[in-house]
Amino acid sequence: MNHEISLVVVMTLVLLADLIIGDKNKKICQIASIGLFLAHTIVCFQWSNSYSPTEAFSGMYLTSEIHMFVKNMLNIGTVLVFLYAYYWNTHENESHAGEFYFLTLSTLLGMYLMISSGNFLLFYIGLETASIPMATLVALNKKREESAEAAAKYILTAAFSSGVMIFGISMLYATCGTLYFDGVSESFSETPLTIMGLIFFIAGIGFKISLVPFHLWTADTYQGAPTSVTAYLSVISKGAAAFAFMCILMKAFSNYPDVWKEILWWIIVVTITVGNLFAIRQKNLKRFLAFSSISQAGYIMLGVIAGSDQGMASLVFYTLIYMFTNLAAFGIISSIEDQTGKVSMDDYDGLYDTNPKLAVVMMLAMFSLGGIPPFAGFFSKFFIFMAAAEQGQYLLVFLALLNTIISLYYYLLVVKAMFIKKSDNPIPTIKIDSMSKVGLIICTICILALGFISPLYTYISERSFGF
Amino acid sequence: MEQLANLAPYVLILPLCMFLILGLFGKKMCPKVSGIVGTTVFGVVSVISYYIALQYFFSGEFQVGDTYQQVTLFNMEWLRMNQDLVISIGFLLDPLSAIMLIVISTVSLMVHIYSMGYMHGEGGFQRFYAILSLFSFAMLGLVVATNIFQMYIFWELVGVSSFLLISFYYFKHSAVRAAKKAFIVTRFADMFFLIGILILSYYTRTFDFDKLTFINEGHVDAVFNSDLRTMTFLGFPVISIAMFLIFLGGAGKSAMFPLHIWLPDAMEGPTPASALIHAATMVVAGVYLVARLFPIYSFETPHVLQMISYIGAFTSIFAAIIACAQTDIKRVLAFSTISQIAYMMVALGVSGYGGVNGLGYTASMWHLFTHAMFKALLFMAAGAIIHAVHSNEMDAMGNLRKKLPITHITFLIACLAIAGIPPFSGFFSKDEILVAAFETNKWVFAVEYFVAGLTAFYMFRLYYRIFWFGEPEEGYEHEPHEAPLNMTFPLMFLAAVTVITGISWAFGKVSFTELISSDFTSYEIHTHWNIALPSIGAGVIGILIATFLYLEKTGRPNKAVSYIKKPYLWAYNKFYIDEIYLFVTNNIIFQRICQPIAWFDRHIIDGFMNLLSWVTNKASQETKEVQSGYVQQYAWVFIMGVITITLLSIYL
Amino acid sequence: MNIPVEAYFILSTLLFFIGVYGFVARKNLISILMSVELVLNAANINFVVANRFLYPEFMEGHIYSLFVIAIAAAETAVAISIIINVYRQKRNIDAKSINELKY
Amino acid sequence: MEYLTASNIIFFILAAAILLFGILTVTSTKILRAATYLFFTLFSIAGLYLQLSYEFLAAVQLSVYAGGIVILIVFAILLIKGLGEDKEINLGQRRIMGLVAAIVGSFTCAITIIKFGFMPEYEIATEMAKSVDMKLIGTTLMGTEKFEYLLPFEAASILLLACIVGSIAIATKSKEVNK
Amino acid sequence: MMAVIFCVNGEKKSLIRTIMSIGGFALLCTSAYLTIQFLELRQIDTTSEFLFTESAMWYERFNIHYSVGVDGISVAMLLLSSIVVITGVFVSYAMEEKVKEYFLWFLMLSIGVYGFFISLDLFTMFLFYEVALIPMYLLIGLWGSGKKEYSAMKLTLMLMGGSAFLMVGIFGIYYNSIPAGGEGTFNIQEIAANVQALKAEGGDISWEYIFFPLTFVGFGVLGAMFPFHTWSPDGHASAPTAVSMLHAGVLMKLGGYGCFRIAMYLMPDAAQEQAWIFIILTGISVVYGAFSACVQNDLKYINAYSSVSHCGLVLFALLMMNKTAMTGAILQMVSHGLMTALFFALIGMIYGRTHTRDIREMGGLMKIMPILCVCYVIAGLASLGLPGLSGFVAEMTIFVGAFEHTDFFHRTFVILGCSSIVITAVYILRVVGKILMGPVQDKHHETLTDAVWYEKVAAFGLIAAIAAIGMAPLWLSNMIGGGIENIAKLFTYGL
Repeated sequence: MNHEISLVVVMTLVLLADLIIGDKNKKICQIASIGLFLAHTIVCFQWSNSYSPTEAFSGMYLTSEIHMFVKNMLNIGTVLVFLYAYYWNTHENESHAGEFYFLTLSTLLGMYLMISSGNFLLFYIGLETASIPMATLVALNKKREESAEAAAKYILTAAFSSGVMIFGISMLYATCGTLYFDGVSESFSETPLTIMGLIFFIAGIGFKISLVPFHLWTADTYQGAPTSVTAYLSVISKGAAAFAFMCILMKAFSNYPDVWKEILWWIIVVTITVGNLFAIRQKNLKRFLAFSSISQAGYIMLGVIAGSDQGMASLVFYTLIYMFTNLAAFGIISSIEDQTGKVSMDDYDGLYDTNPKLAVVMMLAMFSLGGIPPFAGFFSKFFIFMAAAEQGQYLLVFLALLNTIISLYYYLLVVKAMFIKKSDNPIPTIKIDSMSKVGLIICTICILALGFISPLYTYISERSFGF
Repeated sequence: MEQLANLAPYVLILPLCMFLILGLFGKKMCPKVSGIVGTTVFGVVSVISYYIALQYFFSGEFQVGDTYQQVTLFNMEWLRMNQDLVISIGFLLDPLSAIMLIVISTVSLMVHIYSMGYMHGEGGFQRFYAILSLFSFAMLGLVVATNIFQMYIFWELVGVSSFLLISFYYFKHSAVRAAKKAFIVTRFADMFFLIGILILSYYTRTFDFDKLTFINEGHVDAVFNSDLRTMTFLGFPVISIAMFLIFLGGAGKSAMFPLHIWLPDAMEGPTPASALIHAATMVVAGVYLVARLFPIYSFETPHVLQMISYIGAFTSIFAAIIACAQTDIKRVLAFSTISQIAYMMVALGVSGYGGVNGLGYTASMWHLFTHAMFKALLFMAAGAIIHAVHSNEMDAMGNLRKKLPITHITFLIACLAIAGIPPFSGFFSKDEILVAAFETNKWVFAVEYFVAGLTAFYMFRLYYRIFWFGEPEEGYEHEPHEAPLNMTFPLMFLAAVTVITGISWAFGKVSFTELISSDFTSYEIHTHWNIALPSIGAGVIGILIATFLYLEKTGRPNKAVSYIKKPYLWAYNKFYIDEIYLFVTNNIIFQRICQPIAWFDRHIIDGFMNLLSWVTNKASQETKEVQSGYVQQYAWVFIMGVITITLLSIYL
Repeated sequence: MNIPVEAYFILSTLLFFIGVYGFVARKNLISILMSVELVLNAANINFVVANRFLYPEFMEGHIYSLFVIAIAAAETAVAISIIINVYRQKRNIDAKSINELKY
Repeated sequence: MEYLTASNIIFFILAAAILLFGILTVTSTKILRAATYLFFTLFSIAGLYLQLSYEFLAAVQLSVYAGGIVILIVFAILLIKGLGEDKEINLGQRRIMGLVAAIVGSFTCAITIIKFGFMPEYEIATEMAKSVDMKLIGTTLMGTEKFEYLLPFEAASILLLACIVGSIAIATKSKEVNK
Repeated sequence: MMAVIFCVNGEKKSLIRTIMSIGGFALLCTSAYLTIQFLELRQIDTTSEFLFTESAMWYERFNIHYSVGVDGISVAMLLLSSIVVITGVFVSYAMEEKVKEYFLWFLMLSIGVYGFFISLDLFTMFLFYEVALIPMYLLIGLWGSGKKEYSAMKLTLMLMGGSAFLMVGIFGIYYNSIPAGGEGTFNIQEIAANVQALKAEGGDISWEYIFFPLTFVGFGVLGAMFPFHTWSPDGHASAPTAVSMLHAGVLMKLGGYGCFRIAMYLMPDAAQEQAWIFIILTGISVVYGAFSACVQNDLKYINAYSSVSHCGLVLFALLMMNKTAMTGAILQMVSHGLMTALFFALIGMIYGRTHTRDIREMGGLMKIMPILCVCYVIAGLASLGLPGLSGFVAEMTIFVGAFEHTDFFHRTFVILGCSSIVITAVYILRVVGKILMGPVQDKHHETLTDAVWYEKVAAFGLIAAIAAIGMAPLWLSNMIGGGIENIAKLFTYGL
């Protein structure tokens, strides 16, 4: 509970800060917000080791060390997003900077609840808390038409998908008689109606993780949203949803794994393939990363389908590394977009000649996303495939691996643009602000080092659970 | 023995060192120095090998009774394949290798000396000597090989040095083409040789000659057990296959039909090289190979031996006919070489094993020896002539007897020798071959008899065209003059050898049968005058016809040709064998195999990979309508996805 | 004789798919939003009916419906503000016209 | 005929009203009318809740949904200039797509639901229905025991706060907007 | 131990050429020292399978260790790599553009290669394998020539495709080799022991039949096995010289080494059962590559196809599954590595002067740059298997070994393989004849200069190595013999 309470306190303080000093000195207000959240992040680390009840509110709220780890992870990711957003907030989004922090934190709270929920109701509320304010975040960039369009698409699809999801939950309720996960787990039986409920439910959460065919909003929203929000959406929100999804499957549907494994199998194959196929043709980098993140979501689901403790460990590990990697990419994109307004892949031609450091970081991110050793992405991919292979899903792993070839192709396209192509009109040498710099440095270090720090994985895997 | 064993390695090491020194540092030496150094060192090598050979033959140390023993002077492990099969580099001394040592060192030394004059002033003089050293190294290594794989190793080295020498004038297209041809054709034959070795060694579990050819109670024993004799592959006995394939290797090097096509073209190389490699030494490697494995051929696969004799007979007459129609003097000599080597093959083919039965074997080796001498002589003389008139064509020559007296005399001696006129050495060796053939196979004998006549004819045609016949129409560019001493000395030396061996044989001073025989045991033979006389007759008739046609510049040759126009044209064009080869390589191998494969690779295999990427890209482009930008469609896909999954997982 | 509980569920199902139809077929964003309300209500009916007839001991479905209503309100508010935002920029809330972002 | 009890008839009427108004909501060509039909639909649903003796829920449905959301929507319609007068034109292709989804989907769901074979407990249901009073709802929402919902309640409050903040943030005309 | 040295070297950031060449030289010395040490230890009858082993726990959950060690085969491969790396450095001495980046990537490539050869752990091995692959993309894409972007992409993707196969194979091996009640391991030796134990207990080894082909194909792609070889011609043609050298010379050997060390060592039963499929494929690639090389006009294409043919022979020999043939395969790897590196180096030097690689546009270069051309001829002779040079030793060992199989199928393919030596002669001589000999084709070429010192160092170094192996092959074949025996004994006719 401490995470949530602390976060609520921080949120309140941020809101108050914005109210009291927001009009006079926006910078201080922003730094205060970031600082507060940073404090929260650090404090949370303390708790995750000392205090870990497993249940609160009589099973409404569940937690364990792995939950706390994931929450900490999300905190770190959010801090990074804040760092990147700082420039945007001080320049373009000055008038709504306070709201930005507050809304982001409230979605984070939603994710906390989603992860820790022990009941479909709390899960639903968490999910909505994570997605409705997100829509306003997406719409925050009021200068650009796309922002509003993206937000409209997002909120409508979100509403629709939450409708589908609660319809599914209602069916589960009708068949299982309870909304508590453990209760569902006990009374779950393999009947068509239950399966249908489950599928409707998966669709709802699949929307959040952007699994195919529930993914179509993703690209549009990512492209239209302010880059920091896109980063947040693609990493934090997705990671939290994936972990929550796995938790629910572990807790509520562990009795009949074959039922959802089969469904998931096809969803994974389609997700990875479609994500990759669509990514190939993208020219806008944000949109490109959107599709890339769809296929990454498919890889993350490999951990879910494994359903073992190893699956969970590798899922968390994957998400962690994916977070740093993708945030590195988004850090570059947002820096460049904020300062020059360029997001097209063609604009990145010859980036290495003008901005070598940015290009190298971007390249590391791309390689890591593509699963190239010795960068962290390789390790996470290896482990998640291993987790799936452990359950005998060799064919699935193989298909996923074939898809990594396609994904490598388009990641290399970015590398090619930056390093190999020459441009008549390259991006001028830009100086990125110190906040983003810190963020990028952290991400780069993590990309380079996380794979080699094996105790981290051991830590995660000791705390993971499966069935 | 000890002493020889100590000396033996130098036979191989010295030329190798010379090759390395001249090859690496030749650039920095002045040509003359390199020539002298090369020649001197090879002189030392010659001395050592003479010493070894003479010690072997005459010290008595290596003889048990009448039989010469095979001794291995040294043998070091070079590469171990498995427990049984070991490739060693060693020095095997027996009459066969001793004779070859003499032949090679003599001819090679002469060529070294000769080249000092012939190659004088040519670019790449040092290179030439380097390759000569390499060749000498390889050839010596080949003949002293203790195992068949060592032989193969040096076999290849000989091939490559031949290649390098033929392509000595690398800026000439024809030389490059000839070199390529020579190398590839022999390589092709070597492949069979290799496969033969592989088969043989697989079944006998050894490479070593002393095991392979070990004779025990009239059988090649120990390694050829009865299981092996009955073993077949595709219906043929494996041993026969192996031995035939090995022979094919030898046939390639020794230019047996139909693998002979490289040899005439190889004349593009410098003449001394032709003399050494393509007349005296390398080309007889095939003969040597068959002789080396003779016990196996003789005991295990007599039918292969018979095949060898037929192939030899055909090649000898075939080449002799072509030789009659050639106008390039080196080509005439080349075809003559083919024909003569085929003679030796025939001799081996008709030979039996042991004592007088092995007359063919002795004759073959004897002919090898004499032929090496006089053919090298002929080539060097031809070189001197070419040197004088700057052309290979007969038409550019004539009436040179006054201008090149030494060359003239030595050339004449060689011609008489090859034509089989006593008392020159060629007569005796050829005579023995005819005797052997007569005793075994009358058909082969008949062919060889005819060839003897033909040989005399074309050699004297050559002789008259060069030295008599009348000066060429357009005259000489500048007056031809005799070559310097370092070129004429080898001529005289070899002529002397030709004469002396012949005479000493005639007077019974040296009997070849004492030195070399199929079982290394000496035996006695006598000149069979009943065969010798007709063969002299054939030679004389050939000479007379040539005299009639070519002594003076008359219209007779053309007239004669007009009688046999078609055959003449065929012979002149070497029976179009080259064209057939060209057709096969260009039109079939390149056009029908290589091009389609390359096309297949680019378009089908590579195309498939490109197709994959194209399909992926295309699929990506085609599916973009799914992402139409309409939120309602998104919802539709969403709900249809849900329904589809439901239907699939519940009702399927 | 009571109405079978399935009848309620089928009622809600029909309502749900009416909503789906509306979402897919309507022209402007506000109509789409209204269709979403129908979808949410369909789910609500399910919860209430299941609670009433199948599992009446506890008030899970009942409470769930209450929350759904609350959240639906919040969602609608946000959606409408976004739609107004769209309208400000495009002067138009036609669902067809918001497809700048595609492919 | 045994179905024709009073409550059943009420159910049939309500069900018919719900479906009818629902269909009208999604098909009417004038958007303001559609909003009105939506109001009626929600109203009928509230009636259904009442019939199931969830008075509080019905009240919430009426006040929040019919009273709040529909009014919000109507405001929006009126705010957006000219929209109220615009004719809604359904697009052929969309309609077909929607129909396909709706028909296939409802058949699938309906069949699945019917096949399940629910075991309703009407007696207990009627029994329990009487005990649902405001106090119970209050304690349930505020309790921390099992089947009590303090945490979701608080979470929902934060959600509402966030939504308010967010809505305000994006709905206010920022100074720079000058597209 | 070795790895530390390599890694330290890799992390030197101040990359000017001298440091590179000193580093490369240090590397060579280290390898040579290692070789000597190794031979000494073997001399005094150290019988353990691997020497200089180090092991450190890495990922505990999966029992992944960072464990390294060498046997004769890896020592040979390391030696090869060091030679090729240092000559590669010398060859790219004149590199002008983005030198630092170039050498950084080059080093990364070398680290991958070294790491691969010393790894005893499947995971680290795979890691290094991929580390070695990816620098190729940028090396070709940035510093290459011709249609470099296409080639680089194709090469990377195809090799990654191979590693996709491989990864599934590795998972399969890992999970199926877990002994009953025991813990899975990535250690190659332990896996091999587990698999043998499993077999001895009569356990189910049918999984081998699925994962052997996957693994073999996975490595086979890198070993340019037909029909997965098409990355090779384009890739090599477009790569900068030193990269071609390292790639063809060392990286392609990763394929053969992997097939040997992983696919065949860990799954010997399936290897025996399914060898025939791959014998057909590799047999085809031997002949097919040679025939294709005959009609190419680009020097690098010729050499690339020749590599296909030669590397096909490596795999072909491995599949013969007896000690002699396998020894031949390893010898062929070393030999081909050296001579193809020499080839590419020379082609690069020639190209650097004439600015064309089309053999139709060149001629008579022997006159203009004799040293380079003589080196080229030597390389060609090595390639066509001239005794005294390394190619001969390798090929003969392979053929002798391959001949141990008496059945019709094997015999046919061995003879097919033998025929490649003739075809090799054809295309080598074709090139030699066309570009080195004959009259000078292009007047502009006459002003060109011969090799400069660093080029000479590179070429002579390689030639010396080739000749050293060719003249005295016994020590090398003895050195690798021990390693091979360990694997060969798993097969029916292995020893």
